Amino acid sequence: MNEIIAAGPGLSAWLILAGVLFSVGVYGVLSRRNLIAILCSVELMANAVNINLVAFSRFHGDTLGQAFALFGIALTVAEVGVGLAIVMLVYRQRQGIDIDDLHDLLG
Amino acid sequence: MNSFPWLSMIVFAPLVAAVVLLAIPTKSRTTTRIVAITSTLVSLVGSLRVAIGYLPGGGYQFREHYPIIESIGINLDLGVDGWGISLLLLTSIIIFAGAFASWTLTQRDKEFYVLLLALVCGVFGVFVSLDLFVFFLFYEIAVLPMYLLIGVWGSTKKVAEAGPFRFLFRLLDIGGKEYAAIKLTLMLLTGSAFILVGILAMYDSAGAHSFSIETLGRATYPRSLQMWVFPALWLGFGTLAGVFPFHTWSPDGHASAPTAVSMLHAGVLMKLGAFGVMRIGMVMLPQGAASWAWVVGCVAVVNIVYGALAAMRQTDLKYIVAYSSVSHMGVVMLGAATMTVEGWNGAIYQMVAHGLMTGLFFALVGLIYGQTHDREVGNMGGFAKSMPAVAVFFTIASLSSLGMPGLAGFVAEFQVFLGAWNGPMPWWALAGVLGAWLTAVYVLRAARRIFWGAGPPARFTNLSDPVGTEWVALVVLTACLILFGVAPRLILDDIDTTTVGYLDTISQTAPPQASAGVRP
Amino acid sequence: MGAWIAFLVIATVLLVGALMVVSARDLVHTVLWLALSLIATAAAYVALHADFLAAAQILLYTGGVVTLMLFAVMLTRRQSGAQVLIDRANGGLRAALLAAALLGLLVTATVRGTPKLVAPTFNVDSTQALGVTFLTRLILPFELLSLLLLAAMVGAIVLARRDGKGVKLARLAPRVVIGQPHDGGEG
Amino acid sequence: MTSTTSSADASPPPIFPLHADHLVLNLALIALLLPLACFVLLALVWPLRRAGRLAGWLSATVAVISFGASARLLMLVVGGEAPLTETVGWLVRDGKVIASMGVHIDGISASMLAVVTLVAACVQVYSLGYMAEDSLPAQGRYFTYHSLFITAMGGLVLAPNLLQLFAGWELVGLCSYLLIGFYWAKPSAGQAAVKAFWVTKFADMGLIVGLLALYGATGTFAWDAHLVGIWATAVPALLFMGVMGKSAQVPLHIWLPDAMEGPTPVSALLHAATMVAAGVYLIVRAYPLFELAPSLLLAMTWIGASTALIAAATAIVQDDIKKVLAYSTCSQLGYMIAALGSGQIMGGYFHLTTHAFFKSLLFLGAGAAIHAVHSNDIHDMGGLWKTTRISALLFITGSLALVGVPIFAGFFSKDLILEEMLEAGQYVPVAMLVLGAGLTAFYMTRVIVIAYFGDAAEGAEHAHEAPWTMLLPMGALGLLAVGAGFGGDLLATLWGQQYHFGMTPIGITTSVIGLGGIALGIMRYGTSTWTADLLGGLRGFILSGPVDRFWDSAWRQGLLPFAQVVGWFDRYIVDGLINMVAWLFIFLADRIKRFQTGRAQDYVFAVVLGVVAFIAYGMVGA
Repeated sequence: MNEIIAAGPGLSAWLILAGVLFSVGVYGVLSRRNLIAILCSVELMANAVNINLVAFSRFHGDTLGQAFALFGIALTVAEVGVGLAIVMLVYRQRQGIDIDDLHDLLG
Repeated sequence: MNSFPWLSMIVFAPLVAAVVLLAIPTKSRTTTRIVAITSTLVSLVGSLRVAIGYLPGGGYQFREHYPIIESIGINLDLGVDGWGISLLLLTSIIIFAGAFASWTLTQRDKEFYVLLLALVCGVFGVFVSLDLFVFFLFYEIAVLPMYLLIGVWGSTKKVAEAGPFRFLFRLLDIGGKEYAAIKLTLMLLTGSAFILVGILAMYDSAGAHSFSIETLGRATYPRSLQMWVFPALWLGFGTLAGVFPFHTWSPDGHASAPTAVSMLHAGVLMKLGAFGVMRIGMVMLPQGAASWAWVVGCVAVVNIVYGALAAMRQTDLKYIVAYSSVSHMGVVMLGAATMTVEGWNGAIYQMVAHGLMTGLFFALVGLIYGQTHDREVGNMGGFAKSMPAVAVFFTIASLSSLGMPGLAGFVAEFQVFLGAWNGPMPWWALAGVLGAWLTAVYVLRAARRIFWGAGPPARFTNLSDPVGTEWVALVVLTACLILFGVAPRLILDDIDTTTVGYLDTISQTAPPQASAGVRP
Repeated sequence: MGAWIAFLVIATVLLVGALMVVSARDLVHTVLWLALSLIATAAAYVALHADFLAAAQILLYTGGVVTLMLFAVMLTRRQSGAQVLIDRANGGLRAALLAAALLGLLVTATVRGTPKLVAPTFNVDSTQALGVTFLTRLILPFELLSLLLLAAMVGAIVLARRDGKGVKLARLAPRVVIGQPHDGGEG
Repeated sequence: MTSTTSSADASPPPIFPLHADHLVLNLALIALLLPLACFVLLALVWPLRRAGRLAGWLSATVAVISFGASARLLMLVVGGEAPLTETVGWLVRDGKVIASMGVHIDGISASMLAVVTLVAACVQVYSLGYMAEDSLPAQGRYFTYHSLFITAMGGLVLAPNLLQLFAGWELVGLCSYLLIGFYWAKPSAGQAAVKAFWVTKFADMGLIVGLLALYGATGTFAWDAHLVGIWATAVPALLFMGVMGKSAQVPLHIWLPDAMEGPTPVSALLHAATMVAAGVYLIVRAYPLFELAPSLLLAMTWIGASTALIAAATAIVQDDIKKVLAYSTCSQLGYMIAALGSGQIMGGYFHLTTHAFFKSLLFLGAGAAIHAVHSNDIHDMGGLWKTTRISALLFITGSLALVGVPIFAGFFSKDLILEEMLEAGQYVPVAMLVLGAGLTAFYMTRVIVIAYFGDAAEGAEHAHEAPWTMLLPMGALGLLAVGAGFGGDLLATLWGQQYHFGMTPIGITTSVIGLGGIALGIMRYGTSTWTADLLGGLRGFILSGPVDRFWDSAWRQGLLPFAQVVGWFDRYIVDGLINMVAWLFIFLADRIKRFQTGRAQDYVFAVVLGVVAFIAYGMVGA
């Protein structure tokens, strides 16, 4: 026990943290109704992934993981940009951004 | 000697024209038509050249070979025999006439011609392909444009709601052109699925890693395989040939389609089906064919009589002609089912004769409908007064369809009947003869009701005979009907050589069963 | 020991923030809790010796994304005339069960399958290493990334334009009506 | 794939042999192909056709030339030219010709060709006058059809095999259809035309199956093939079915009276002299097949005799002069068939020849009368004797020939038939025929008395005699109606048979009965005092048309409803089932569609569920 404490949080600790964060994000995506709130939840999931990458990078001693995480951040930012633009579009067309109102896929 | 790629020219001239039409940004109607007709003329000239240059003695001639995917043995392998020549000629004549018959089309005419030419490229391809995969590819090219051609340019017909399936009419919009288009496409594609399975089974069983029809034709397939692949091919191709009970796309489809499309579809496309059954199904799977011949023949007999009776009941001009196609394609299938020389000669000849005849019919119906905007026979009468030439051409087409000697239909039907009489079940011939009589009944009845009787009803006062380019289709088709009716040996000799060659091969690879033999 | 304390603090803040993100009823609060989570993530990066990432996280996310989100919330709060900032849960139980199942699997997998790695003790300047990586091994993806961002920017502008052209673009997809009889003629 | 056929088909098909030095062949080809050329010319060159008169003269000239060639040909054949057959291959099978086209010239075909072209020439010349009142394009069309008819009939007569005979047979049927429907604007004409076509085509089903059976048994279409077993009877029986349609034997005679809707000269040529006799000609031609089937021959005798009697009885009550003659034609064809059935081809054929002359004369005479009063009803013609004496005289000449008054043509041929049949021991049929002869005399007398000597009808008083174009051919035929009976020797020579005319009891009996019929007719219709209605009950029955009614109900209550049922079945059952398949898929899709709620979150849920499932599977599997 002391060894573990002495060694500090290991890889699995970070992975579990990321897993919990990811699951919370999934819960948010599935349960929120407001599009912006859903986007926020997606951000949580993306963060969880990035934490994973960085953690692996740290414990493997390879900066490549960090590079990927940076890519991930950039992609997420791009996604948020486009996503919010879509939200604005939806709002303009429908005067609301409740996802329950968006069921055009229903044939 | 035959270094010039005639067959490629025939096959791809329409395709090139289609691409050219897409590429040139013209809205000129005349330019569109000139490009289209030129390409069909190129194909026609090529077909004539091939027909004349074909040396007696049979076999595939005018060979061309271009590798496509060598690893699994797919090649663009072209060549014609006597059957191919006849059907090439038929196709090029019909499309030439059909291009003229669409001259007055106004709505999206460029797209129409593009699709029509793409379709005809597929038809040509089927008749000259010696590679089963390419054969199938061309087959699909020929079938698919029909969906758009009917769905966009077609016409709609009200069908009375009745019968046990009454509730379906609103749901499916039965009678609508979209209904006709989707029905035709779905039924034919379902057939294609059967064909594809059959082809792949043959490819697999032959184990030669080649789709070459000749290679596959030399292979011997186990009887068990033949016993299920042949029916699959028969159903698949047969759907296109209008085999009962999978013929119901034909009346609706042909009735809804615009003139040139009906001409091409009934005149040529249905032949693809029959050609497939004979060339792929019967020649390559002789044992399966011999075992199933009685079914094929009996169904063909049903087609003949049933189609004729159904035609008798129709009051819509296009439906009459469409059902007559069902009946006449039955004659083709009957000839095929006999597995005799006369029967097969007759079947191929009937394809040509019926193609010309029904092409003429639909061209005339298009002319009449173009002026009356009515297809109901009961509303017509006395048209001979205002459109005498149409009456004459219609009568000639009718006479060919009922088997009047001197016209192509007789040569074909008589040979089929001869084959049937000497085939496995002589009573087929009786049914065929009965069908010919029923044809006389409904077709002359229609002719009388349309053209004879006191002058045309008041609302049809402005009718007139064809003008200008409209004559071309009628004259060309009629001339061919008479020519092939008077001098059958123009093509019959080549057909006969090919038929005998195939039947010889069959009897060598698989001794025909006693019942299906060719009696002396 | 210190590392553990840092981890636990970071984890607690992060998870509390995340949970509030998915449960807060006020949208503004949601976004603010998200900001907290993102900052906590940056702290996690620091704890993992990824200083540059932490900086990028703060700048890009907390600075950029959260601001954008707030703008979006403000711009879209009017719904049929009334101000709506309240969000309700939607099939929460179903979502919770699925998330829990996912969590269970992830944790199980982590516990079962994670190799016991020990973080290297040598202290690399991760920022420098990252820069070298980007400009050597990953030069092409790096440039592509800028293209992607450009495309996203353009896309966002096109979509969100007020003059209606963007809307038109989005409406390009044809509406297909099947089964309607049209009486068309030929010829 | 290499061909394994013999080298026989390697050589190109021979070009039609036109030997410049072969007169017989050339004459036949002139008779056959000149009208064809005329037809093609008139059919294609529409200004010429629509010019009408010119087309008529051209066509008539060609017909006359054609007759000239045939006559010369006949003389050559009489002079001892050997039979000649020239053919080209038409259908092939396995490289070998199975059917050919060409000409076969012997005594039978040459004489028939002469008869056909003679009557055709007469009728065409006659038509120049008769049709003058029709519109010019209509006249052009009329003569175009006539040219086609001569070709078709010539092809039939000169056929070297039964297949070509059949082709000609169908083509003359086509001409009949076109000419009956010549006045297509009249609904009755249209109906009569299609009826004629349908009925004869119906009978032709037998003919074509007969050909198939013949081919199946022998591999050829030759009429002198040797058949054995059941085919020896079946093939000629099937052929005879076609004959019954074409030659209007009961019960397939119903189309012939209706066929009178066509112009009268058409009735004379097609429906009296030549086309309807094609059936008789077929039997004569194919007699080697028929004589192997004794039971069929017996049936033929009875059918022929019945037709002769029934048609004659029916003719008595007709008021339409053309219908009288039409039934008379049926009746006379019955004589021929009966004769052939008794094995007497000479008698049957002889009667065919004489009948062709006098019956076409009668029709042309009737045409002159109709032309004069513009009505077909004999009661509208009363007193024509006063105004149109020449044509009346010619009509009476024809009638006397038909009745079989001695010296006139019909006497010789009818006498020969009865004589031969009596020798063959066919007593009952002979009695029927003799009775028929009496009825013939009666109805012809009735027509003559009413139409020419009866109370003057209004239209008849202002009637004009026919123009010379009509009288000239009638005169020619009149001469033949008188004199053709003496041609028996010639005909017998041609056939290599013996024929000597001699007055026999049966001939005398028939003559007496014929004269009795005439006397009875004069008594019945000539004087109004004798009012007993001999045929009161019978008249009503015959006029109601029992045979016609039978076919009509078969058509209306049999075929048409059946076709309705089939059409309905196809549209609503077969197609319905196909549509049911479509419906089934739509139904299933509707059910499956419910999974697609259209809510993005549900889709995400499904995705996550899938991911969870994958991970779980991976863990369990690992």
